[in-house]
Amino acid sequence: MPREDYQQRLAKLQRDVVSMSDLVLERLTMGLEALETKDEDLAWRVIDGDAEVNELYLEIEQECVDLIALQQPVAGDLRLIAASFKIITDLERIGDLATNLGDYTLDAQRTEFQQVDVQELGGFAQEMVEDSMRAYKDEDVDLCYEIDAADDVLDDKCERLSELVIRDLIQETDVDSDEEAEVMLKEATRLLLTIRDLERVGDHAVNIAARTLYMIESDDELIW
Amino acid sequence: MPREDYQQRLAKLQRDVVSMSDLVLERLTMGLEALETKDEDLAWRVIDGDAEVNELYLEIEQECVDLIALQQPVAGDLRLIAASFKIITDLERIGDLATNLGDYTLDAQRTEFQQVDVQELGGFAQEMVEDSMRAYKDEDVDLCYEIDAADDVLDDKCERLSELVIRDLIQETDVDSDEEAEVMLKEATRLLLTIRDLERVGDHAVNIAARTLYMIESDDELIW
Amino acid sequence: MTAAEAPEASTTEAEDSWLDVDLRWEHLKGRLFLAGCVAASLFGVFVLALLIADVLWEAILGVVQHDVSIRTFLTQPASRHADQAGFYAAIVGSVWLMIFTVLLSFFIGVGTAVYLEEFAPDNRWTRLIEANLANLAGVPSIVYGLLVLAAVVNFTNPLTGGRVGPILLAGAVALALLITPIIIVASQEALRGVPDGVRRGSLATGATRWQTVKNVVLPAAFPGILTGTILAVARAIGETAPLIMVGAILTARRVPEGPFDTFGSMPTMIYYWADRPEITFHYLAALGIVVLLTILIAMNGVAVYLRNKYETQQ
Amino acid sequence: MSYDGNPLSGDGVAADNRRNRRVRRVFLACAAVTVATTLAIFAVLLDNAFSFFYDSRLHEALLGAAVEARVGFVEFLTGTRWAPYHAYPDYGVLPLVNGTLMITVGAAFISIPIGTATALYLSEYASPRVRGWLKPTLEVLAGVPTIVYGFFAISFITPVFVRPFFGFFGVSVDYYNAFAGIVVVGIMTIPIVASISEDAMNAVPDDLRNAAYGLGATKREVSTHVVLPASVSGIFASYILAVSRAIGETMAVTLAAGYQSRMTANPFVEIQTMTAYMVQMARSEASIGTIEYQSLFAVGLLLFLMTLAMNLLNDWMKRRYREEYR
Amino acid sequence: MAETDLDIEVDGDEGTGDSLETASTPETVVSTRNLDVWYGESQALQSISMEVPRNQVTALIGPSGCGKSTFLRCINRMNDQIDGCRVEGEVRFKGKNVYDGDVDPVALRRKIGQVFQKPNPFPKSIYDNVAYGLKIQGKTDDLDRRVEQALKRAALWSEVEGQLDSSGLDLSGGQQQRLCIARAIAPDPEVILMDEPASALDPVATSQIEDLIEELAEDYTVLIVTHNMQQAARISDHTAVFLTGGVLEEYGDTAQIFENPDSQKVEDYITGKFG
Amino acid sequence: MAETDLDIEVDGDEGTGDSLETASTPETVVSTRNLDVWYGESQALQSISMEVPRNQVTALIGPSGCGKSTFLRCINRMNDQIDGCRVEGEVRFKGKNVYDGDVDPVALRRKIGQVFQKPNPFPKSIYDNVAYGLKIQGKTDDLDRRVEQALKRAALWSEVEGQLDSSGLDLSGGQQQRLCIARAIAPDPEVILMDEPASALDPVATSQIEDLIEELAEDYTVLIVTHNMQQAARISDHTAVFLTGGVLEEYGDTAQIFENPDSQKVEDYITGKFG
Ligand SMILES: Nc1ncnc2c1ncn2[C@@H]1O[C@H](COP(=O)(O)OP(=O)(O)OP(=O)(O)O)[C@@H](O)[C@H]1O
Ligand SMILES: Nc1ncnc2c1ncn2[C@@H]1O[C@H](COP(=O)(O)OP(=O)(O)OP(=O)(O)O)[C@@H](O)[C@H]1O
Ligand SMILES: [Mg+2]
Ligand SMILES: [Mg+2]
Ligand SMILES: O=P([O-])([O-])[O-]
Repeated sequence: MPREDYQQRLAKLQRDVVSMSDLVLERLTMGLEALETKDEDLAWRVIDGDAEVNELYLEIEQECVDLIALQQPVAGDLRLIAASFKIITDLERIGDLATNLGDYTLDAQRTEFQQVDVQELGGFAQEMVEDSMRAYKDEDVDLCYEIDAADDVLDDKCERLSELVIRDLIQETDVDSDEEAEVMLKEATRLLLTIRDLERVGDHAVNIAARTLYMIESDDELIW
Repeated sequence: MPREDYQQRLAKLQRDVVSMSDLVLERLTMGLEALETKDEDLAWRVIDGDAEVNELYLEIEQECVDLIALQQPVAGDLRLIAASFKIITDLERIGDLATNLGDYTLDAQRTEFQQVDVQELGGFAQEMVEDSMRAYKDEDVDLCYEIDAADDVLDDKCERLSELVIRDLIQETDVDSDEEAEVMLKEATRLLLTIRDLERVGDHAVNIAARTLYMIESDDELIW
Repeated sequence: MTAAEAPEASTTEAEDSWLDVDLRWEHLKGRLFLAGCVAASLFGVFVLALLIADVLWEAILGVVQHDVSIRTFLTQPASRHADQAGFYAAIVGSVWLMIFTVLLSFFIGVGTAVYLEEFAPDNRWTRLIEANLANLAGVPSIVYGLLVLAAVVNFTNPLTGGRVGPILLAGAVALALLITPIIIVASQEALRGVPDGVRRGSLATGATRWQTVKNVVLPAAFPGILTGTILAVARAIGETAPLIMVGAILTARRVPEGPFDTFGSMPTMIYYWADRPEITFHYLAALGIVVLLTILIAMNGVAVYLRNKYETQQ
Repeated sequence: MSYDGNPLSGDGVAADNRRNRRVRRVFLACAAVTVATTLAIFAVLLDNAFSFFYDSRLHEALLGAAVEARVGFVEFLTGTRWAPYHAYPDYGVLPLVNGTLMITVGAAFISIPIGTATALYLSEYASPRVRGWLKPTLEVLAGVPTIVYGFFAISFITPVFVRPFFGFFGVSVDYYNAFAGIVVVGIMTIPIVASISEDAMNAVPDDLRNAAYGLGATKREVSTHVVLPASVSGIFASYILAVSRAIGETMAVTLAAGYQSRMTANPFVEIQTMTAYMVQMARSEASIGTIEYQSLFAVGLLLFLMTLAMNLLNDWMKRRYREEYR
Repeated sequence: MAETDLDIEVDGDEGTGDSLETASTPETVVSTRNLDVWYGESQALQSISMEVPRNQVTALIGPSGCGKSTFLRCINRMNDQIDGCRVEGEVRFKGKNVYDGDVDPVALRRKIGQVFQKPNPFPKSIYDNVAYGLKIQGKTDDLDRRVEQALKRAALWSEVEGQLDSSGLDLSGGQQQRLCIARAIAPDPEVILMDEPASALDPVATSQIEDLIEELAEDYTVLIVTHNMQQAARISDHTAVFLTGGVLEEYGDTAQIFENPDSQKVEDYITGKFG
Repeated sequence: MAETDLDIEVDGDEGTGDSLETASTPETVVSTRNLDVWYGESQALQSISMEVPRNQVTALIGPSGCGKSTFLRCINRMNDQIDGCRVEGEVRFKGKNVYDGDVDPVALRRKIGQVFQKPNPFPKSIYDNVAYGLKIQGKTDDLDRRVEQALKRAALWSEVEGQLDSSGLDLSGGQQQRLCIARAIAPDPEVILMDEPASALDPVATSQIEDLIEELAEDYTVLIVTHNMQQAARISDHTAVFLTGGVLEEYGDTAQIFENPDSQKVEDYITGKFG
């Protein structure tokens, strides 16, 4: 088959994107774990790990540009490159969100609002990202649509949790001191932001699915 | 000069990106105004206007793909297209953030926290986006660096305002009822999210600047 | 070319392993081979020089030693007496022959070439004509003479019993038959030299075949056709055998008065003189050759001039 | 919008087309003349040669004239004595064929090696400047009328070169001798070999030479390994053409080699070729219809058939090399 | 042009062939229906049905020997010049089957200009080159203006203005090709056929020709064969992909063909996975 | 290859020419220094200084007539064949100036193979084609194995295995070109020069040749001239851009040249704004 080297580079591009997603997902897991266990070391590792993601991001982006500049891709090949070009932006953003989780771990005591199950939410969002990358890797159309549906579930979950946090906050108005109140408020804020961040992780998963769908079928239904 | 049609399409692409940014900025202005004036009509217009941005986004993206598939761009031309391809993602996201502002208008009463000057913050973020698009249009390297610097200022502002909100909330613990408390909390949440959104607008402006810098000088300093 | 001799002590380590090939023997063989080729090439030149020198030498000998008058030679017809013999009638005969030969062969030659190159479908008949042409071009000239002798000269009118006889026109027919294939081949070459793209360009513009040929192809090929024709006529003018077969008068004592008159010509005259045992006639032959060659060189000069002009135009 | 009628016809076009067809017919007629020529040669030669063998023309025979055998085919083709004027005439054509072949083969030994080497030099070695004068010079050699070569033979080759040189070795050389004929015919066919071979060599694409040079071949290797094999059919075509020309060559051999028909392999004696006999016959006073006179056509026919065979062979060869590099 | 490119409607029905009953909509200038072409015994085109829209550039691409040139030659019946070439099916020019008995190919070619692979100016002056078609076709009124017009349209006028009398052969390759284009458009045909018009030119001349083709499409219908896929992508509005065996595998909007072809074979061909 | 592409170090100092004192680093096989070439009175190359790295593909691109072929011919002294061609400056092959008096061009060419624009197999059998270079260079031991080896490297073995005795001219264009590559690499040269090796081929054959060139770069240093910018982009590691007048305008890593050239002229040339 002609243009072997080029085909190999395309395959490698796809692999690289997948390994970037692995890296990002790993950091997301670590971020969630750090939040859960209040493990500052882990949090630092998440935060410092962002550099690696960013590097990989730049490298893959460069490879996309190289491929476009040097190989004149068309049709499916071009769609793969364009999808990868966009997907890595989402992955990078998910990486940033993981960094946020690390940040929250460092700032927060995480003593209040035990009833808010961030882990479950995080797990759900993470699964969406995993699914989207699986769709990308396996060029699975159905999965793309599933992810879009899952996002609605996630959004619901987030809304309910946010309400829960606020309701909790109101119910626990009997704080001892201003300091304590401040801590609690900050805690609540952080929690709300965490929820928001996880919701965004889901959004990015949908983006990835949308791009993947476009790549496979050149169907822009999910891209808004 | 050869390839006239192609050159014209490139110029038009750049113009289209700029007009997309105009559209997005206009919606940002409208969103801020809606928040300020609690004008629900305006808010709805902002929210509904998102469709237009998304359409333009898809159209420009398609044109980028067309240009890559059909015209085999290299060097500066390719960098322009790649930059546009990424920048419109940022613009679209800014458009979404404007939509958020509309949403907040609808939900919120905006009676509390008068001292938090969201308008000033919004104006600042908006200016950053304008600058970044000017840099893109005029291929202005210095401006790109300025925007990066401005983002630090914006981040500072946001942090200070967030603290302010939380402090306010604590100081005003003497709420009459649970309902009132809930309203106030929701208000605070929304305000915090607004601040967070405006901070993100600034981030996107930096992204645009970074892309522009890369386009002009192929210098990836600002891209993280 | 003495890489192998490694003149200086090797300086860098790269140079040690550099082009470790011994080619002395190869180069020696090459030089010997070249020497052979050059010698062969010069042989032709050498012979030509000898030939010209010989002819000139004999002609000068004739003029200087045997008092052959150049003036008499150029203005008098042939004669039994060497001192009165001239070349005039032969020259005129050859000029007449040339004119009729061109008239008879040019249009048929060019027409055939145009037909074959521009109109003919690629079928068996066309291929037959082409093959036939290649063959005609190789038929010995004497055979054409034989053909005309039997078909024209000996043609006897069944009614009057009158025989056509060895007339000038018969000679011209023989020469025309002889050079028509040459003109055809030269014209074909010239027509082929016109790029096919030009033809298709014209046809695609909506021109008919003939419009294409007339307006584009023939103007472009004309210099080539003309050159070929001149060279062919130059060939005809030196031909002897067909004229002898046709029955040309070997001793041209009389200027022919028209195409139906008997005739002599330069080459037959030369043959006659050269074949005579008397030495003086020999010198006359040499002088005749000088005249003949002069005319030939002039014609070739014109052809070369035309060709060069044409080639620079392309 | 619909397009009615035929948008694709017009009066101007029809007139142009009619003219085109007329012109085409005229040119076809021209081409027919060339075919007629060949047919005429065949017809006339056969017709007259028939009367050499059977005492009446072929067409007369076909029309019912009496046929009486005069000379047998076998006698003609195998007889070793050619003496038409003798009191006891013999019509064995072999001595004439012998003369012709002697000249032809001898000439080939001169023209083939020299012509091929010249062609190689011209196409592979000569600088444009050298080529610029050498090639026209050879063309002049080809353009010199045969009668001039004949003169050259009897005024120079025989007296100045052949007789003194071989005389020195004790060989007696006739005034007319085959050797002089061989030399001049050899010389005059050099340009044929050189020019057609060179064409064939030039037809070898430069790419091919460069390929060999690029592999580190020397010039000689390029010439002998690449150019020669690649143009071999064209070169052979030139040889055949040269031979064909030598067979049909008339005046030079008539003047150089003489009028004495004999079966011999000695190149230093007078011989007679077929063409020389025909010239001799045409000059004679024999009257039309006599057996001597009709022998002209029998020999002519044989000559024609020999050259025809050569030409067909040449044509076949030429076609092959033309097709090789398209 | 960019805008137009975004708006083009793909004629999506050419594959079916059934809708051709009402053959010539105003938009279609040349259409073929079940066109088969044989050279002797071997079939070069197989049942090609295709509609070429007016005033657009339609590119024909495909591997070597797939019949692109053959298809082009069918349209102005230049195939008539080739012995052993046999055509079946219909080629309609403005609704009329050009292979009908009453169609004169010479007249047809006066409506359909052609530009060839190698620039082939006549060995005449620049002026005479352009005027040639006009003279042949008897359009000799106002000759100078028409010649100037054609040269201007071919973007050559400014370069040759002062030297109309010099030979067309003295021009550079790219200029010669533009001269040939001027010659083809001078008698004002409706369709221009081009068989790899830039393959003998260097990149700069090529891109001039490409620009010119895009401009010509404002006034003419242009059909262009090219070996260069990128060239087809750059300049054409519609692309027809022929594949080996003389099959029209896919025909549609150029952007669609190059971004998202329907046929997997076409995808493989344009991404270079072919063969 | 993708990884390599990302890691390549650009030799950034070829412009200065001063660092050439210590000419042959192990990485540089061919280098030129202030190379000027004239044809008669007209200068075809102006002061070219450039270093060609070992075992990589270096592409030469530029507008027509800018001297790419001339440069290539200087390296194996094929310019010696051209009358009126005069060379000044240095062309170093493994540190030795090939224009030194004691260098035999015939010997030089045995170390530097060449592949031409049009496939030019000898009219001999496939086997003899490949064996030719080996024979004249006296490398006749183990001939069969060497021939097989070369054909395998040229990715032709599987296609011609059973028909080594049939003529090289019977192959298709792309196969012929691979045969020529096999012929060039059979005597195991160190450098292979290619002057537009795919320009006479159709796209499929072209992309086979391109693949092959990339593979060859593992064992040989490949210098390739191409008119096709995209081709240079696809297959080369380094690109040298020549511009009209015989100037080496920019030389560097291919990705850098095509994404972010230093010279504005190069940018204009590769984006097609040139001329
Ligand atoms: N004059 C002819 N005689 C016989 N067969 C022909 C002739 N012209 C073309 N063919 C055959 O018809 C088929 C199609 O040829 P055509 O020239 O149309 O292909 P193409 O697509 O134009 O190829 P290319 O891209 O090489 O120009 C080929 O198989 C070819 O061999
Ligand atoms: N044999 C020659 N004699 C005279 N001038 C020559 C010769 N070969 C090339 N030139 C001139 O030298 C210059 C460079 O030619 P060269 O062939 O090296 O260019 P190129 O870049 O290879 O062009 P192309 O892309 O057209 O092959 C041109 O101006 C050309 O006219
Ligand atoms: Mg074709
Ligand atoms: Mg070149
Ligand atoms: O750009 P976002 O991180 O807000 O999705």
